[in-house]
Amino acid sequence: MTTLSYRDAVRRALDEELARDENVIFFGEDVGRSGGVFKVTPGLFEKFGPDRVRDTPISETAIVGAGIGAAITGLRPIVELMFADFAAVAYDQIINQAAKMRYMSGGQIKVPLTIRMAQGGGMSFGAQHSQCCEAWFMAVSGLKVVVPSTPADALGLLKTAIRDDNPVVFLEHKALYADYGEVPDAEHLVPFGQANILRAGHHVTIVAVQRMLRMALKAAESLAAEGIECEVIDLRTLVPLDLETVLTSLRKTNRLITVEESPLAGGWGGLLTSRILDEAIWYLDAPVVRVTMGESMVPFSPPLEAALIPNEQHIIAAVHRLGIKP
Amino acid sequence: MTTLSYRDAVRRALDEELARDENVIFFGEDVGRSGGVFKVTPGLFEKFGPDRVRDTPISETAIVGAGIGAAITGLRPIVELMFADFAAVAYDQIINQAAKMRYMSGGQIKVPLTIRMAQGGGMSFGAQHSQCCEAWFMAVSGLKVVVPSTPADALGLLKTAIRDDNPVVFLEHKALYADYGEVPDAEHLVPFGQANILRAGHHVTIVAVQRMLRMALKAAESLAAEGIECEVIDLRTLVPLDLETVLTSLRKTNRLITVEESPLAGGWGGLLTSRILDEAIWYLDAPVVRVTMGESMVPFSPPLEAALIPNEQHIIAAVHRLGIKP
Amino acid sequence: MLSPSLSAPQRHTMLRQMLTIRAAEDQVQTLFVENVISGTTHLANGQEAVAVALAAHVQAARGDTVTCTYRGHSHALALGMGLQPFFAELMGKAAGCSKGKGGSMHLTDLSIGLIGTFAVVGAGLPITLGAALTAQVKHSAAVHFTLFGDGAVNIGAWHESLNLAAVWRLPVILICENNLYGEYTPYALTSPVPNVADRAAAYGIPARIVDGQDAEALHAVLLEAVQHAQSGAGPTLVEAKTYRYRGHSRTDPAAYRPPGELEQWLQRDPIHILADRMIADGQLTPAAFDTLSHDIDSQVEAAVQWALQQPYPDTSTLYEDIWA
Amino acid sequence: MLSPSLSAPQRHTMLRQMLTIRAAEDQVQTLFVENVISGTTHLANGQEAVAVALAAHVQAARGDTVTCTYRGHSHALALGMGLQPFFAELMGKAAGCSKGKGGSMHLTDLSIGLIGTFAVVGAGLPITLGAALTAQVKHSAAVHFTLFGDGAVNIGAWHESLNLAAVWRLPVILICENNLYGEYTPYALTSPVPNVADRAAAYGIPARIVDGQDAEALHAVLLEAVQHAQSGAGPTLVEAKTYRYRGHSRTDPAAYRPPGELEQWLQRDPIHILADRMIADGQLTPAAFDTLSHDIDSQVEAAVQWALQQPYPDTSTLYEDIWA
Ligand SMILES: Cc1ncc(C[n+]2csc(CCOP(=O)(O)OP(=O)(O)O)c2C)c(N)n1
Ligand SMILES: Cc1ncc(C[n+]2csc(CCOP(=O)(O)OP(=O)(O)O)c2C)c(N)n1
Ligand SMILES: [Mg+2]
Ligand SMILES: [Mg+2]
Repeated sequence: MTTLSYRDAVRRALDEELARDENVIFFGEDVGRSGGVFKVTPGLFEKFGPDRVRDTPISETAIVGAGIGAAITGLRPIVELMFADFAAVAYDQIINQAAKMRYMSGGQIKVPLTIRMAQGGGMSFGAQHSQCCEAWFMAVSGLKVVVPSTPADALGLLKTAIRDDNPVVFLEHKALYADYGEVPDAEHLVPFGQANILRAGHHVTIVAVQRMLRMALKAAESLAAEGIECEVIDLRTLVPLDLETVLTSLRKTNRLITVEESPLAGGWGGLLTSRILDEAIWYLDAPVVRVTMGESMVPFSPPLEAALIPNEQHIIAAVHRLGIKP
Repeated sequence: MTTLSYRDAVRRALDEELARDENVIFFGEDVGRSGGVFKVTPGLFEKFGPDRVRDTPISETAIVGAGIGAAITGLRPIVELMFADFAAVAYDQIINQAAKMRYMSGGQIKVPLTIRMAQGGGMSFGAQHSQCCEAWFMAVSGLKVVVPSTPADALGLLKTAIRDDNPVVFLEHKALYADYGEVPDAEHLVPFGQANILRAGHHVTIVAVQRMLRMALKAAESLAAEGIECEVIDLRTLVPLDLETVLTSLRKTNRLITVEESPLAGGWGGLLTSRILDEAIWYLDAPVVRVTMGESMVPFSPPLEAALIPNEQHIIAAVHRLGIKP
Repeated sequence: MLSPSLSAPQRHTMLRQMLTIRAAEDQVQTLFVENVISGTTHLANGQEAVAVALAAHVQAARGDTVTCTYRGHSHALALGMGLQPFFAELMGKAAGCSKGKGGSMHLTDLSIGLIGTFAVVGAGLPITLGAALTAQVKHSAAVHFTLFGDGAVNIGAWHESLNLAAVWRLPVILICENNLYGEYTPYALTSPVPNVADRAAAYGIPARIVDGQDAEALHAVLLEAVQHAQSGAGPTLVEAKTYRYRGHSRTDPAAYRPPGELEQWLQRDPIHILADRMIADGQLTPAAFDTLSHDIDSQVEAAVQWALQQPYPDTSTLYEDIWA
Repeated sequence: MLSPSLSAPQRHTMLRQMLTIRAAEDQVQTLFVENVISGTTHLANGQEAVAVALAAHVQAARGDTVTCTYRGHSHALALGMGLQPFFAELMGKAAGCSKGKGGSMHLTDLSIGLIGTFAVVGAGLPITLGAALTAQVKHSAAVHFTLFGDGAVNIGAWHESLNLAAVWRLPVILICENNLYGEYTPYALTSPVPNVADRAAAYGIPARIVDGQDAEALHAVLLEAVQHAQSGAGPTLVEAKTYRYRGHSRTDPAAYRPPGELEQWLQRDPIHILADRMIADGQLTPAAFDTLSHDIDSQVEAAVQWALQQPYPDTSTLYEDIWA
């Protein structure tokens, strides 16, 4: 085991996969010579050279499109879109082209493309640099959507993404880049579609990812002092979605809270709860509470932003609202 | 009352609003001289002239952006994006700019912009010309999302959209253009946020919009013959969402089915069911069933497309699955 | 420019391909009117020379690829898509090139280098860049072609693609089929410069304007472009001045055309330009031309009949081909 | 080009504005380092001449508008945004120009014609087109300005906007602040032509390259462009060659710059170019310059102190300003 930051875990994954397979290439704005805006990728340009690690013009549509074309013709490109919010300028290439080309070609085409971007708030970046964008990509079929929460998962899921034969939207949370965690020294792959139970409990199931997971764990810690035991689940990937782990937990707790860093209409909680409602309504002893940002944009002002994004207090309030007692 | 097609109802709304307010302008690809790809807008160019009704280059980003800028500076533009699927190439302007500018400016800016587009399948247009795209716009806050199902609503909701001071995504269903219906002769405005109960019943509440509403009504008709009475609700607008009407119905039926022309992860049913689950779980006597397209793209092949998109049979099966008896 | 004439066999191939495309698309129109083909379709009658000149240069075995637009029947057939999978696809049959899932606007056949015909304007260009990137990274001699219309040059993807192709000196050939209209709107209403080629200077890349009705002239210009790309010098923009005889798509009667315009272009039909030249050069007789046309019509007719008899895909295939 | 010199009062205004911008941005940097301002910021030290030349032409009362980029402090202040709402906004205070909801990258003040500083590269251009469309439809004399960097010219929105502005002959002035870098990447790595202005021909519009450090030269070029727009002749592309002294944003030490480059540009500081000229023309003395600088520093300092004392917005305002 080594202690690694989330940032360095991402870099290690890129480094290992670039070294492992010469078909892996990587490009995006400022990712090469200067190591990226989030300082995630220094050294790769020097190590793998200008053919395989490239700086691009500010042309997200061309970046994603070139990634698709390279993927179709035998490479395994990783492209970076910097802030996830910018995926909006390349949205057609992502959701209409990358996601659908295999289907439209009757299975002839495969698109082993990884699209990396940094999402999320909490850093006073304002409304256009702070969004959690999972819902944009989940709205269509054909894209795997990955949301690593820990350094080990950032490493293991990114390596899996690069090896996957499908287009993968890989959403790093920018507020986690400086988080440290234990990472195996040996090759580490984390399969898609396996949620992770980070804390066991029997009073309520709390499902979250990324920065909200941190909040959920803090809330669970506080609640434990009151004698309320929360089961905290990290979904890890949203497509594919590991419903089974959530259902198993629900069979025990009979209560569900989701914590989402997005507007109510734009999170993954609607999908999750509707699936549970279809398959397992009888397990529920209480309303499902989605702790979200409501109807909102992300304000710049630090205290406003802090009030908007779900935190420990919001989660504790939700648990109390459900009337959960020790 | 006059009988009008959905297509002509849209044109009447445009015509009336262009005539009523000289600040209303309208532009898009081929909408002027040739009356539009869906033949919705003939005559407007001739009537209102090239200043107010304009053909544009194939530049959706510039079209939406110009609509935003004109809206901010005092006009009430309507822009057309033809197939809703193409909104993907202008996604940034829609969700990052139009939707957020008022908020980011602390309320200084208003964006009275209507973005019209034609969505939906059932016409063998393939994967990139058949999507229902509501979820793309609901994923962020700041956009009203309107989904008219009848000629009268197409007229009344579009007029309301044009007069609204916020950006409105107005989604016409292309398979409904040739549908006829009664439309008031007098000025007709339909307010946003008021769902419509199209058929009363007490066994189950079926919520749908647009082409799926037609399917729901057919299913309700068939089920009535079995003695099962469905309450069929047309949401009309997804943002704002009239939860109250659905809840009132649920208090009576205690069972909910949604019918959505989209993949499971990309419909409005997840939001709806999660809100009901939070506010009214105790009204539910059965799982909520979402009748959707599952995980899928829209195939070209007519029999495949027909099998994919929810129809009367799928809905009847869902009702039976819930074990509803006369 | 006086283009060097091609050999008799090369000319025969191009003639045969153009006749095949013409006959096939005429059948498509009929099948549409008869409701055997549903949805929409975009025919290229009049533009066949571009497709066959292109096809003469594409070597799938070398790794070459092509992307084009929804108006892509001509390119697919010229590149070598069989008439059977072609018609089957348009009818939504299981035997279609894309198992019926694509349809007229989404033809793919990787075995002939056809990545796809793209239904979103401009979407194919950046994808061809990626294919060219593969060639560059792998140091292969493959050349990559992307086709688009005169209306497509105003969409952002077009610009980003020309720029990136230029900056990275990618082995790409960008072919504009300038048929004077984007849907129903004439070029001059949407573009402020007389030629699409006038925009190449903005990217520092060479551009050539060529008679889009003359398959041989096109062939020569594309040859230069291929050599330019293979030399490592990067992309070339080729603007073929051409015309579509029919409306934009099947519902369009093309009422926006000035009177006489169609008739003028019919005078310069690409099939007849080549055939006449071959007759003048003693490589073809009018009788042989008729026989050839007749043969091709029969082949096309046979393929249609075959496709008509094919089954639709089983609905069990609905959720297949989503994930690799 | 020999630009006609401006009057002494005009020069004084520009000098004062440049000094204000410089002093304010120096304070911004300090406040960042002290963590009083959070998030990110993009300073324009060295580029002030563009902002003040622009401001001399913008008449909000006539309906003129401006959009610029996240590197927009200079434009906001030159156009007349008060130092108090400016600093308050950057600190996220309720008294900010956008009630603290926008921040450094999203400054809006409609009373001075500032629609916004846009954080997505290229997003402001089409929005300015719309403002110009209003002017055209209403037959007003308003002129609309949009500013962008050298890196922005490769994004689709830029292309679509230049084309539409040209086709519709909109009263728009497109100003490129070419500061040699887009983030950390030099212009030549991402653009294949030497000047941004070289692209104007692709849209059939006039372009002017101008010394971006010389406020008067900029003023003259913009005057021409304004007259061109008001005559109904449409847009002009103006490329100002300039330089930012600091890195791209606060976290960037600008290690990618070749040694000596910054020093060379510091020799051509826009404030000193104008001040020296005024001194040579007898319109300013070194002592008066020092007094002016000092006065401005005090004003800026006072505004900072004021803003520091302002309250943060109440969390009850969180869900306000979403809907009109
Ligand atoms: C992004 C996008 N916008 C609009 C359309 C609708 N559309 C389909 S074809 C077409 C015209 C294209 O004209 P051109 O590029 O000249 O090609 P041609 O059809 O003449 O071959 C348009 C506007 C589309 N498919 N994609
Ligand atoms: C669409 C988009 N892509 C990427 C970014 C990230 N980004 C912010 S500024 C910038 C560089 C812009 O350079 P330039 O246009 O030269 O302006 P400058 O910062 O030099 O003033 C980039 C890439 C963005 N904001 N928006
Ligand atoms: Mg055309
Ligand atoms: Mg720059």
